[in-house]
Amino acid sequence: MSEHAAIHAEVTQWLSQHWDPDMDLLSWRSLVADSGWGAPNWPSDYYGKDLSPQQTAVVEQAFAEFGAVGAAQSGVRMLAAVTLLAHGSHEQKQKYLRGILTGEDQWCQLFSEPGSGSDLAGATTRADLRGDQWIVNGQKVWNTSAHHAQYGLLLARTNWDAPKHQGLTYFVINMEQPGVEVRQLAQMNGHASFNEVFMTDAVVSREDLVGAEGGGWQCAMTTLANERRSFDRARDVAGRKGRQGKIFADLEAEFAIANEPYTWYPQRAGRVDLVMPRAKETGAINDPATRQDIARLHIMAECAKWTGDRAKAAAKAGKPQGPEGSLGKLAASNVARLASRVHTAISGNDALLTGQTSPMDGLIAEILVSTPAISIAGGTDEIQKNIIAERVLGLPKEPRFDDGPFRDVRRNTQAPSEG
Amino acid sequence: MSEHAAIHAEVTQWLSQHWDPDMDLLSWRSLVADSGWGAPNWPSDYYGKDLSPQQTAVVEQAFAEFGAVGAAQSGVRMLAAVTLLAHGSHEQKQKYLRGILTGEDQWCQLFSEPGSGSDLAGATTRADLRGDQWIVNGQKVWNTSAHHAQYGLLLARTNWDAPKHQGLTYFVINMEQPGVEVRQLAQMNGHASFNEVFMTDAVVSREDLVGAEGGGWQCAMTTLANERRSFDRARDVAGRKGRQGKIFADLEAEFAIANEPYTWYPQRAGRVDLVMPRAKETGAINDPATRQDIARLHIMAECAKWTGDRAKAAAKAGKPQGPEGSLGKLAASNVARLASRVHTAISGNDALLTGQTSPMDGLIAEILVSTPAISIAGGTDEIQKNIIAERVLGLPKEPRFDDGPFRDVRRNTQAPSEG
Amino acid sequence: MALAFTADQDQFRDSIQRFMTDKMPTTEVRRLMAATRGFDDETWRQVSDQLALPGIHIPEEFGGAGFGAVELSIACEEMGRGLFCGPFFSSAVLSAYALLLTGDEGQLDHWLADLASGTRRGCLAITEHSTLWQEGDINTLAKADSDGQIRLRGNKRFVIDGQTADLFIVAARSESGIGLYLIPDHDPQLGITPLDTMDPTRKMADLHLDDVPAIQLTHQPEHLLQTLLNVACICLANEMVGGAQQLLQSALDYTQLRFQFGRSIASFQAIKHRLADLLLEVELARSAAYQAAQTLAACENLRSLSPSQANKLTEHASLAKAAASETYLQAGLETIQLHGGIGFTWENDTHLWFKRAKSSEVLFGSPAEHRERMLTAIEDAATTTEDAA
Amino acid sequence: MALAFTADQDQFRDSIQRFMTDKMPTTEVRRLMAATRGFDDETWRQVSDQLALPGIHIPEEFGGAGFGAVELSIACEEMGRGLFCGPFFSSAVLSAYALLLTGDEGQLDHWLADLASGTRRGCLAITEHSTLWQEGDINTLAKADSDGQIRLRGNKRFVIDGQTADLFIVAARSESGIGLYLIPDHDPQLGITPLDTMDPTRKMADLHLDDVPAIQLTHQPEHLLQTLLNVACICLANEMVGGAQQLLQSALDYTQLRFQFGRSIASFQAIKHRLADLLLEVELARSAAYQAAQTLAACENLRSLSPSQANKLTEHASLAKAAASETYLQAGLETIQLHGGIGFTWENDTHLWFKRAKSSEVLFGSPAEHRERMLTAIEDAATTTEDAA
Repeated sequence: MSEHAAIHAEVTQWLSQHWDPDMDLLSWRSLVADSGWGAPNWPSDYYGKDLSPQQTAVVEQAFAEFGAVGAAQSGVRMLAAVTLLAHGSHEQKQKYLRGILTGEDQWCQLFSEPGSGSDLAGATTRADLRGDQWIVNGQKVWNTSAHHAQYGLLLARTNWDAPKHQGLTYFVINMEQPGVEVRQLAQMNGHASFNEVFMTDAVVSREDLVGAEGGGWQCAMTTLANERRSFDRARDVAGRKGRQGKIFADLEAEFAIANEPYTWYPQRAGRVDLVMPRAKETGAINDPATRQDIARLHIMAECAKWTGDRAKAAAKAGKPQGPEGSLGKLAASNVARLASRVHTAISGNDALLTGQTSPMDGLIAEILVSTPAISIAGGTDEIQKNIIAERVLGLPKEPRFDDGPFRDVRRNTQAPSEG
Repeated sequence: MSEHAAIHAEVTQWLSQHWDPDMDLLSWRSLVADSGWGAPNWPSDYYGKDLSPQQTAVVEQAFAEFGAVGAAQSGVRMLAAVTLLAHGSHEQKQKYLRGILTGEDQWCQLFSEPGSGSDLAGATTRADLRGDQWIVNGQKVWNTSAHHAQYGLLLARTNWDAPKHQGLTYFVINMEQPGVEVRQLAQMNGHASFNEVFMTDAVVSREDLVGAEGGGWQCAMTTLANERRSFDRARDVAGRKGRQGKIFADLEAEFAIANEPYTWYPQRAGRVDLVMPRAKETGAINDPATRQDIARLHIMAECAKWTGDRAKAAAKAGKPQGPEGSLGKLAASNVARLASRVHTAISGNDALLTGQTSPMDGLIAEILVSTPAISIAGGTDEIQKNIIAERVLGLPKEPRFDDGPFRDVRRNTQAPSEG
Repeated sequence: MALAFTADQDQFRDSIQRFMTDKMPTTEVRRLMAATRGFDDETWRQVSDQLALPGIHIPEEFGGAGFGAVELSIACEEMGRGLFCGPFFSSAVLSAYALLLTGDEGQLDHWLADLASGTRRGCLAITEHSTLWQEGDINTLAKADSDGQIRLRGNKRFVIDGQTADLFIVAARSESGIGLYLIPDHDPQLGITPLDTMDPTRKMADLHLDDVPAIQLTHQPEHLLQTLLNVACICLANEMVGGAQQLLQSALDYTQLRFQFGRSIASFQAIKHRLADLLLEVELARSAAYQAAQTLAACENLRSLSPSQANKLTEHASLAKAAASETYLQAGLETIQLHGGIGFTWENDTHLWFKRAKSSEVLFGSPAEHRERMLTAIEDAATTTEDAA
Repeated sequence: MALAFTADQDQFRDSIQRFMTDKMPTTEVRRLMAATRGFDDETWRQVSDQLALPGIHIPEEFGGAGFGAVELSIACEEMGRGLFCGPFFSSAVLSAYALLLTGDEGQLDHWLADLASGTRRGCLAITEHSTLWQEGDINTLAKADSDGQIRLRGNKRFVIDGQTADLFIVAARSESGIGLYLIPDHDPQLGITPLDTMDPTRKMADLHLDDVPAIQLTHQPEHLLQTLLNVACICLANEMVGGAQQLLQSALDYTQLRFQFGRSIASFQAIKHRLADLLLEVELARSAAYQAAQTLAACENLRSLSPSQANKLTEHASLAKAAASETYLQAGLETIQLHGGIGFTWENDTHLWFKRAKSSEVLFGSPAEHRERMLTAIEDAATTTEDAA
């Protein structure tokens, strides 16, 4: 019997011995974590089994077929694990990885700042070594789920004389301390998906410095490189909804919390799916001018979808990635912007309504006040176009004005004064 | 009797003594030039009468009322005169100004080069002093009426170690010499409004250096500053068409030649005036989607017109110029681009036809192949937007990469090798 | 037609700007938009007494300042720039013009003076389904009951400031056609439902009229509803241009202040060019709004417009409405985008203008509807001149 | 549906690219477009014999290579990229599909093989007034004369390569409805008027049929003209995408080569962003063209399409035509603009593609017409599925 079949059998055997949907989620995941089946691709010293990605896929397959819940993986947790496994010390791995797999600990990312959005490496949150402790001062922003996180992945400046990328250091910070204040950040569409985090003489022990002092940028790159993947995981979890047993109830509760910041994302994308139904409902489908706009939107949305399909097909056929792979985000911005226009044309005055008498319970209005976010969040259209122009088309890079010692780089003033 | 009335009387008196519509144009203009009434605002040493602009307006008024033809002024001639009056030597003024007023001499402008279009100061046509002569080598382009000009206003580089603006010198070059070859430059719309001028060891005498060596940029600025005004003159001439007498026949002939390069300019601007008639003629006016485009065009064109009116009204009321004064060219590009689309939508397949069966004798097709020029000629939209952003909105200038010695500035390779 | 303002008009504008800066900072806008009432009585009193704005365009004989449509449009532009929260547009623009068009001497003496002084706040109720105020869309009925009292029955939608007005002017149908009717005050038969909209800076309400006693306004001039719509569009267009200008200014300020990669983001050419494009948009829309105001000002008697006057007024009103709507929305989108993440937050002020842009876009008809309306007016003008020839 | 090409298809594309680079440089394009005939017999022979392109999609039993719509669309794309001058589109695409749709065994044996081998060059004459090939637009009549010979009478417009074809397929009306008729060769009754157009790289002619004897093509499948229009639009869309790609490439090459102010103009951010936008445009249109070709390839029998197949084919054909038209035009305008003055000259090659873009934009219907046609197809699909349910 093949090696994969053997692994599949071993996992299934283990599950049949231990799986009990009436356990609470935490106890079950503790079992899973300690068994090594929760992250089989991790090293055996750290809750793993040194398995290859292919073998790991077999394990996940076995869990899925058995209908059993795996380790906690969704969200920033995974980013923390991947980064710690790549750059963390032995002690850090021992201290943090288990709580990640069991789901006991929530993590958040503390990278972006009011003064450094597109320019992440321009962070001015400072960490100064006083005796055995790093003292952190500064403000971070766009921190999803920071309001119920135990730990934060912190990017802070420890050297103001080095060039911007070399002066940053990566820390694990305990969010539950007096020096750390988390405030929810309300958006123009009424939701609050993000937080601001204010650090005033917050304390980080020397042991929680990840990687090398001044090596923070490399660690941050590892974190960001895995961002997309982690959200795919979140969807997997969603796939398991609706099953019976306490464990699934716990799982749904966990997922509901994890997903809460994202409920308006479909509206942010423009809800192209609602255009034809609304057009028929309102009769706008009979207006020739509106029909042209509806058609334009349909064309743009279909072309964007097919462009993504081409990228997938090329990857599947083992071809080198063409430009089609880098255009999705920009296309999505254009689609959402046009969709917002079309929904406005279709609903007219009613598009403004948010109360009981409003169409689709205010959903249309939510589209209009949410679409402006899609061309900003996760990299503005401007940054996307720079990337496409420079990396895909190979055009010259922007001239640099921020090399040399960071303390001499012109920047926004809302950052704390330099030491 | 007021001073202005006196001038008016004096001019009218002079005209009643000398004016004869059956004279040939040249003889008449020679009379006018020598009388000083041809350019009364010029110094009395040089065919003028030292009159003020207001007084000069009275003279022109008197000529107009009398129905008499004035001195030759249209086109590049006037630019030459203004530049020579401002920067030329006594000998140059004596030598060239009369031929300008009589119309004996045609002039052309030799500024732009294949390698320096938007970047005029990047000219690489070189002039080297050999004994008493400047030897000129290089290529110029976009030279209107160079193919029948006696003299050229030449901008050439005489110093390759100075920064780009300081290494240029301004010359008068005799176009009728073996070293100068003029080729007409055909456009994508079939017209040929411009020339290329190739100079191979062309000769310019030391006396024909205008202003100071290395002072060419200032002279060129004087020339360009007067460009618009000269074309207004051209229109004045047009106003006098259709009168009887040899002199008017000569005048019309002269104007026909002068105007020949510009016959397609109305099509370049999109012929908004033809949109409604064509839409009714074709029935496109009944198509709701096309109506939206026609309306969009009407709105854009009216707004552009009114924006110009606001600028004029503000100037008339003696108010400081607002942004409305700097937007006309950019607006005209947008109008022409949209007009071309609308004409295409209105005429459909027929828009392509250029033969006998074509709508309006190929005029519609000419619009489609001419509008692309309007956002390029006389300063591209990109340059316009830089100017608006930097001078009107006060935004930061582009970082410079072309200061320092010109020989070290990166540039196009089609330029002749440096000395 | 003079497209430059006089020194007096410039001074008038400055005085409003000073007032807005002083009395209507966004802190105040946020306070008022959060309240159901939506405006501050003291501020309204000052607008009425110090600036005399509600009567700026109303003849002196009826207690106004006796200026014209140009001065009114200046006021609208500055209120749009500062997001003025108050019943100016509903009362001074819509209701006052409705009375001017339809009231007889007595009615003007009685009611218009109150609007001019700001002591009463009128609202205008016309829209039922279509937003272009077509006569065929008016199904509210005006009937005299047994004792000769006229009563109104029907429903009106999107009535600006309907929830706080104390004078209601309603379009209704009777045997003699479409006319305007005045409800002098609140009435048990008058149901008022405030609307929740995405733009809390402009309050709107639905009206339910259940045999509400009303006074018929005497005159029913030709083109009544279309002339009112033209006035509404012209004043709104000027308000929108003010808002677009404010957005452009804040985009210019922020991009020059904001440093990324060691340089202000306003130094990036792509952003410079987009700001240049936006300036062009705003100046073009401004020209349309100013021209439309001039065209309105040139109509010496709105009650009897010549066919060519009526067509030109409609052409320019719809042109200005369409142009200003597209520009204001574009300015809103660009300004949010150029602010980046912060521009999408509630604490940043940009969304206040963006939402006003969205609500203005669809109010009184969409840009597409007004492009069509404009073109029809142009065609009508052509045919009438042909008939004349 | 696989949106990636096989290794064979990539090789096939390379071979055409090599041929075009070798045989169709712009010097040759300029030579041929200046001649009335518009193509070179030797080059056409090589396209037919070496590459076997005219029969690429024709079943082997009729002398073709037996490949499908995807291979055909690859050929169209590469010919669009290189501005191929020759009767490929008129003969191999339009005429061959016309025969495939309507010919009986004998007719296919007789005529299709000649088109596959390139020994005959067919043209397709359908358009009279509307460009969307509506049956109601066909007024050319097919009547049998006294001795039973069918004769065609009417006028056809914008017939691609009509002046050089030696086989004419004409849509005409008879008692039995709209069918296709074949004129095997030139005929004194057949008047051919070459058209002067702004795009000399694609020759077109008007036909005047004055009782021209013709052969009736046997079959009249449902959706005949609409299916032909769909094929035409899908192949043209792929041709346009090839042209747009060529324009984008030349814009990229030129802006990186061109130095102003001491830097390549491709280093200016405003230009970088516009090139990024143009890349997006081109890739989106490419996806539409490729998808439409896949949809065509998925129709196993074009003579009997299910309602859902017919609707999907129409939806994707019109979608691709509209998307590619807008993109090709945009690419032409941007590429001229980014070349500056030189881009407007005759000696610069950009205008060759720009003019092809303009002529392709209106050929077989405008983008607006195809957006409407696409939406109608979507609605029809919805209703038919509802009926099914």
